[in-house]
Amino acid sequence: MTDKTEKAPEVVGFACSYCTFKASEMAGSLRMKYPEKVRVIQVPCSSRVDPAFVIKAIFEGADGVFVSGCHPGDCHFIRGNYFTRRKMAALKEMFKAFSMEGKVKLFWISAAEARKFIEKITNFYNELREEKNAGKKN
Amino acid sequence: MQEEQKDIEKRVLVVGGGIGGITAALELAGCGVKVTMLEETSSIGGRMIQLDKTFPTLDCSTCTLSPKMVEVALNKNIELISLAKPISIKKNGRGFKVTIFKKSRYVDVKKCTACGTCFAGCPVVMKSEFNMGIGERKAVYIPFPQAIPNKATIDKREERPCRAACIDACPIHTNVPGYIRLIKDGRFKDAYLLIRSTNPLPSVCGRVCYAPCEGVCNRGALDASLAIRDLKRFAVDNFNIDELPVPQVQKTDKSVAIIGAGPSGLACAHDLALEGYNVTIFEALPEPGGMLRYAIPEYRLPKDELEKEIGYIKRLGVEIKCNTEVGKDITFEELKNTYDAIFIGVGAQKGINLNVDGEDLEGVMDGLNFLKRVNMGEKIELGNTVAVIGGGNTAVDCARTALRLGSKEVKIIYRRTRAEMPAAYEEVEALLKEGITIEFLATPKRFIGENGRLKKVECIRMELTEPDASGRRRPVEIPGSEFILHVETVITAIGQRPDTGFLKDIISLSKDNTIKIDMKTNMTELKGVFAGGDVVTGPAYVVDAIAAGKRAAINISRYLRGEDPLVFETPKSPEPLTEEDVLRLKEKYGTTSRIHVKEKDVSERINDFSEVVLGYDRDSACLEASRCLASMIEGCNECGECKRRCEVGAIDYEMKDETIEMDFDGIVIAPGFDLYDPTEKKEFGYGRIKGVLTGIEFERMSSVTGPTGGEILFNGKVPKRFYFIQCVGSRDRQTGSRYCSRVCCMYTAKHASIIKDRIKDAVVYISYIDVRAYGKGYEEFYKNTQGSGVKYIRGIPGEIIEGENGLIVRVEDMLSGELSEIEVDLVILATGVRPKATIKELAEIMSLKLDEYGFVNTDPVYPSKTSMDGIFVCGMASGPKDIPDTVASAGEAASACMEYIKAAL
Amino acid sequence: MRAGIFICHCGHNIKHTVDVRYLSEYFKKIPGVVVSIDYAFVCSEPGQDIIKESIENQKLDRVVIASCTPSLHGDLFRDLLKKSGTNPFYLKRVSIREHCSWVGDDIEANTEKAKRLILSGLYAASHYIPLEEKMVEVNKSALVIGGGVSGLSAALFLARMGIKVYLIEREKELGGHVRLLNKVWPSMRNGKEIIRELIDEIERLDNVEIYTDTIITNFEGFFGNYQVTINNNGQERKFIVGGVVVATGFTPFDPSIKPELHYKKDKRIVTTLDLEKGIEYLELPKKPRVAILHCIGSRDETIGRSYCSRICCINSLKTAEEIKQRYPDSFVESFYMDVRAHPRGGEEYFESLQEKGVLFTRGNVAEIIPTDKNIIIRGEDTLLGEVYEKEFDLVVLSIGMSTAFDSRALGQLLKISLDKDGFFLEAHIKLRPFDTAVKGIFIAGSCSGPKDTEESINHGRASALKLFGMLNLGYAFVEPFISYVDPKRCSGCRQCEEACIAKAIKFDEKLRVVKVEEAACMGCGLCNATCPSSAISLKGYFDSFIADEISGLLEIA
Amino acid sequence: MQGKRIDNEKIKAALNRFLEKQNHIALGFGKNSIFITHKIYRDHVDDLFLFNPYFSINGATFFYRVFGKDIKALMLLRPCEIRAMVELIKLNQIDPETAIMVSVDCPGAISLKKANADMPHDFFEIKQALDKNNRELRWACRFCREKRAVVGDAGIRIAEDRSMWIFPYSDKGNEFLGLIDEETIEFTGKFILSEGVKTEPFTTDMATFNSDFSKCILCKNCRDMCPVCYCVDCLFAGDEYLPKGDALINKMLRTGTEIFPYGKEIFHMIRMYHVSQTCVGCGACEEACPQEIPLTKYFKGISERLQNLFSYMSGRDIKEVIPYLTIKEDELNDAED
Repeated sequence: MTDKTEKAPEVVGFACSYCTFKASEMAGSLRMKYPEKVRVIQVPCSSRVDPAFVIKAIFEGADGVFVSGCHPGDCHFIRGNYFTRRKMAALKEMFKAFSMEGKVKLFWISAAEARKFIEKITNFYNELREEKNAGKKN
Repeated sequence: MQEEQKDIEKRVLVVGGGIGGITAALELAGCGVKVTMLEETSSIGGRMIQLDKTFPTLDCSTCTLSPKMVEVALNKNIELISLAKPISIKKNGRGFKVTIFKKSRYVDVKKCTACGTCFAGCPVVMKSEFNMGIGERKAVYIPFPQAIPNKATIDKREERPCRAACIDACPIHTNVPGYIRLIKDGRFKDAYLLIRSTNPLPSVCGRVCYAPCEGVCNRGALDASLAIRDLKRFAVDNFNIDELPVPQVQKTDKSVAIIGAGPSGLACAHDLALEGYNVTIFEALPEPGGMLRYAIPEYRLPKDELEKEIGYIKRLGVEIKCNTEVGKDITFEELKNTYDAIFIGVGAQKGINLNVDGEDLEGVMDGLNFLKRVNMGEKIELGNTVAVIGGGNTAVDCARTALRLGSKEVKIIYRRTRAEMPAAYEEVEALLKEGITIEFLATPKRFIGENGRLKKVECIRMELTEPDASGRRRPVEIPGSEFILHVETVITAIGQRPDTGFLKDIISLSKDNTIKIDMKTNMTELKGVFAGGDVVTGPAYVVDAIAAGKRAAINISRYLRGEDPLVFETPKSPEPLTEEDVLRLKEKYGTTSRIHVKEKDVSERINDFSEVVLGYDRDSACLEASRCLASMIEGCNECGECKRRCEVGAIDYEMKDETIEMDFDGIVIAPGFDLYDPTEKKEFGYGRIKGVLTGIEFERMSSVTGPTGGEILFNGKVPKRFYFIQCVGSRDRQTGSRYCSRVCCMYTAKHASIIKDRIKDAVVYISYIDVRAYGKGYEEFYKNTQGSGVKYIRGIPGEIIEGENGLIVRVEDMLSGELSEIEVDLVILATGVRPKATIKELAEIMSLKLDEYGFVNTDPVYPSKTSMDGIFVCGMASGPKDIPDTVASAGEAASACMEYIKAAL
Repeated sequence: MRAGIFICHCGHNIKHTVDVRYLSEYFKKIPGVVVSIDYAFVCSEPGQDIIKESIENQKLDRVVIASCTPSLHGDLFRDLLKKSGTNPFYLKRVSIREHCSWVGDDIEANTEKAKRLILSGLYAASHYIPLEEKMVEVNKSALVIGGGVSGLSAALFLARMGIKVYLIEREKELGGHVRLLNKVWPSMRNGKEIIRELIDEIERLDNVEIYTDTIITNFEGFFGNYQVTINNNGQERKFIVGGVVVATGFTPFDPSIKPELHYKKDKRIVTTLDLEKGIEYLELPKKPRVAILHCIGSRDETIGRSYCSRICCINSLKTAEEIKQRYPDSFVESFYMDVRAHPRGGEEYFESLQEKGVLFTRGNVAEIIPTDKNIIIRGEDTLLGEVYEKEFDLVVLSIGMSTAFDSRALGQLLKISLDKDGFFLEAHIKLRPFDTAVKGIFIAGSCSGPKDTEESINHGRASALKLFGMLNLGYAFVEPFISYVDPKRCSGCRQCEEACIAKAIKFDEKLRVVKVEEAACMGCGLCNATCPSSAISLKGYFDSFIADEISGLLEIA
Repeated sequence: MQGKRIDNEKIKAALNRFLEKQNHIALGFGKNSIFITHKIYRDHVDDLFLFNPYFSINGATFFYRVFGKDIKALMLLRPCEIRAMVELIKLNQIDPETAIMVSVDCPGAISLKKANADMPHDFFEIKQALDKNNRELRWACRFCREKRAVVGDAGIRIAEDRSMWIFPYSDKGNEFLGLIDEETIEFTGKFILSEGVKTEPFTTDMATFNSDFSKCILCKNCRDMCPVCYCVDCLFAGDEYLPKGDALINKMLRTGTEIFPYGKEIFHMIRMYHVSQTCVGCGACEEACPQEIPLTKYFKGISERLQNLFSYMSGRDIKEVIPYLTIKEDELNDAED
């Protein structure tokens, strides 16, 4: 938006209420910065994320989608994130087949890991930005 | 149903907000009991929230505990009282009457939004308890982002010794105690930013302010007032203004014209620009700065300094149009049509005539005009003898300037005495040092010239009358006391007044040419036209002009937003200390003398216009700052910064500690534990040798919520070699604690595995007696840790000494029998558990029996039963426990309490 | 839809980097938005009044509050909606402080982000349906499985609190292993006595039915309404309970698994449990030499038991003390890896035995050789680094705990999981040690891992309290955010049932659709994401909400 | 391996014996006026074809959601059809007691779309015809993962010596074998069909996808003819992914999109994910597509890739749990990015 020479990627994230969304809140209260184009949708558990959401987001214009939950073993719903892991691994494999690997990411970010949250999403954003602008130049 | 209703009305007191207390409270609340939870600190969470990860699953402590904490906050059956503890308990039938002491938070929790603005501004930096002193926090703080209640707390421990009269005396209410505290702590940049937050021209004020603060400084009553202005200058000099970022602000489409680029105009422009308005300053003279540039001589305020300040205001987006005189180059009407608001800050720049004969002679000149010409770089020949008429700062400036221009004999003629001189005390001192004399109690009668050029001044002696009704002693001539002075130049500096000719017929002016404004709104009779500074008040000081500009900016902004004007309250007048105060404080703090700022040598300085005052060096600045009475105390000193910044008005210094009485049917205590302080174990050198830490300190060091964000750093480097020592203060007769602390083996293994995970090439040793990995999954965790390459050594080191490249641990491996010296970077002591200090207090008021170590006595078959019927204990208070055991014991205590109150039916 | 949008400045916190005025103007133009206001502090009392008035005067049916993160202010706004006469679940809170104004510097980009966030909030809210906090009836009765010290404590507590309790025990007698103990450390009271006290107390209460020699044959239903079928000594009985406490305890490790220990082959080799019957029957010489071997069946990966049994070190110490008491001139040597005398008073006990002359030798025994005369023990002292060969008259094996022999079967019946060692798996090892994934079923005592008597009592009572809290009122509040099945859309494929962690989904054989047992649902939404046609969906997080939320974030608005 | 040596007649006889019972039916291949096609036998089998050279629909497509009629159905179908049925049993769409599934070694088939009624119906003849003229072999058959009759309750296999055998794989299979008038003997020979073709993991890119699917008209025939797309009410019936009516107009206005039909990428991608673990790669979708979109390439390719991730194969074993419904704690440890 602000930089006219560069196309900024749109990133949508799904964050579980108990860990990653808490981490994002903490990142906010610590005034850490991350790209404005990264926006987070809160879900009760990462296992609520239907891969269809990810597909919808990608085909409605998101350049990247991340799903983030509690570390394996830490799920508030005991095992929810293990299911997320299976589903997202499969979805990533599917995107890989379409040569779109890198558009979907799975993170484990605990409530205390505000820094990890920032690092992960900023790196993701930067990767997407490079890709998006490299594509434009060619 | 009837019975259940009764159940619901039951009340239980839970003392302690750690994991034990939280579990017990939630369990009880879940059974419909009304729970009151007391927590001594400002947030619940206890020790567990300080942990980075918990063994054996290495899951994040915050993740698992914070939902429980939130549950406590949301549960309608739980009333959480933080900063509170019971101070007396009386048995009342089967129930209890409890008196609770509630320490005040000084923050209205209903209003606080946890935005953190207050602690960003707070100048008092303290060690963070949450981070075990490894990190810092402010005196107003939220201990950690997940705190419950998530509200700020002011850590106020004692009353401020002084009245902070400085703040009240300052027209812009600079947070003097705040920045002095920061200078004292060596945080010079923060000090600058704090000054900057209210003062747009700190460099100017740090040099030429008349410092009303110093006049009222309460320290003055003990010995000598603080060198507040010089300290300000020190902070300014230590900061490169080029590094000051231009904050991003939301631009508005409204524009403001400011007439006059003097201090009031600049201040007004600065504040308005920060609000997002488009500001243009119109200045008649070739350069901005007004009196600051054209009246104050270079040796007091170097032009470079002024340039820097104006440069920043320009960086904020303010446009300054010089050589543009309103009324000549552009009409006032034009401005009014183009801009949404106007501020007039043209100052008072017309000298007042003496009205004596010969004033038109060559060699008689107006002081302001003289200074202006000098400041514009004009070379003026004054001759060897110069007389300056007047006793104000302008007169002093003229005299000292004359001296620097090469005049040999400079004399000031003043009609009153030294005591009445309005010029700054130290300016007069400096002047006298430089060899300028003052003719007191004299006034010129006429100037005598030859060929139109001044030759002599005829003066007359004066005397002061008895004080009149207003207390002023008027000077009156002594008839016949005329005398003659031979001078080549006379400079008159007896006062000045505004030059507001361009406003004639536009705004009605008063007799002395000043503009009348509504003092409440700063607006003139014309809508949208504001004024401030000397043009309103008549000649005054720089800081008054700045204050006027700032006040006008606030109301201009409100006017443009269509809001009601802010009515400025009459500021509190500076309060002096009472005599008793002075005596008490003298005794407490002793007396010191002011550390004077360095000045340039007289012989050197009178030859040119280089700056006279040289400023403090770091050490003397810190030393001088440490004299401030408000900085003597720990914790909040009520500097008012948070109050000023808080937009919801949540800060309330007047809040008082409370005691409340409540009735309960049962009590569960979960006060938790303290950790052993290993200082007394001299052989490990804790507190003496850098690099010897306790386990919990390491926990904070390695925690992602800690000060380093999870990076393990020591002296700024990543340490590679670690030595853990278990059973420090446990299983140890010497320290009087024969018991096993139950958690240290595992938390050490956890630390070791965290290190192995984060620092791949780390070498980790663990000294142990027995590895007590007894819990579910613990043994496996221990084995994994061992498997990851951590070296377990059976035997506790005898000594730790400082070596060249680190710490040397002397240990005998009891398995191999070898005595070895191991060099490491960090030694971490797995300190054991001690009964919480408050258990003793609780035991006293609750008549509980304690065991030989100070843990609460219980019965193994009724693990939460204390010696007092109806009071139940859980967690570490009844002996060391790990988290699952604490949770289990809390559940048991809650169940016992339920049984107790059920039986009461 | 009549939506109201309330944008908070949070003083400078939001306003500073988000153009709130622009946003409130922008949303006025969005169809369906009736009110769009920006205000300094929406959470303040005047701010709340504005919302309340707007709801009342403008008949708002959706309220979007763009302010701080939803977790702040708890239920404040939801209660406000309720007070204003709207369903509180018509509220959508959008975080434009923690997730926007505080994390970005660029005003333009932040404003754009806030716009998208609010827009997606509005889109999501447009699909909202009113929800209610429902209550379901629960049976005020409980099943306690296992009559050991943990189960007895649980049963006694529940009964005292007025809950009807069915206590079942697979053995003929109540009391579990504590009943077998001569002295229970640290009180040193007789185990039978402790158990007797508990049983007496229970028998005094008229709301406990005790079934010994009983197993569960069938178990169905959900929290609040479990149908249990038991087989009591051949007779079948059925009853309904609200919840269950599982306290099936453990089975002592059988050392005959390791033939090298010669257990049961040689009378002079006994276990600590055997010794609880007394020492006399062993006919020892006057000055017996006794070896106590720690960690038998614990910390032993060769037999797949890597865990520590937690109690055996203290048991060894107790045994040593008993021998020393009976035979003051005996020679007692304890062979150990680590002495885990961690319980309160344990360390002191350990020290006192050292003082009494019990020898502690670090190092596992390599070989036990029974001879006619005595038993030879060979091993290496890891502290001294010496190989030893010593002769003893008696070898005591300090055995650990194995999982109860019927854990696996019971787990399958109750649909609760086991951990890798075969103990029951808790919901969270630290903070929810009694909970299972299934609502209303709790685990207590050694069935979830080795525990001593005190810890088992703690567990039993604590889990009973948890259950009591759930059963106490006779009804339970159901979370509003739980799953819901549209029976017309359900294909009955039972994928959700298979995946459900809380086992809250049940298949209706007649209608061939699934049903959510509302009281049991945890509200994670896994079923929703698993169902290919989203016939089962999580209230508050319907597909339509999230799908439109995505659209709101990405559309060029 | 124990089995029975059989021929067409013996099977027919066994079937007839099976159909003697009330409520017993059989599903196999018979002949309509022109082509060999699926046929239901109610009480007597006359024209039974074990091998069908044409592929039109997957037999499982119409044989699910049969419950509670006490019907027992015997299926004599291709392995891909049986595999689909196995998946449907896992998905509780077929009562396992209802169906006795007998797979038959498959020589491959040609698309009914391109067929003249000139194909032979003997295993070897079909195989020969297809081997000779590779053009006509369907894409799905060419890359078939499992042509062998090793799935279901029993399988009819062809040996290298051209003899025909039946092997039981379950109790139900044994039950059916009981109806065959033949001794169970040990089979020692070799089968003519060997393991399926191992293909490289499917890879494509969005440009190819877009050009391949550009012709899609969103008729959703592919979904309707998919044997494992069993939902009674499809996700795409709602407005969340494929908006219709007001929702569609809203969407168009909001996004400014003018492309019509809207959302076909989303439709195919989500469907691809939905069937990823259950797709048997039969290619029925492609047969149903009026626009000749190479659907099999995508659906089969993606599903095989995703099944490999969990070492799963759809329809292989009734006891295997569909991967999305179960987890292991220690797996996919590199899934986090």
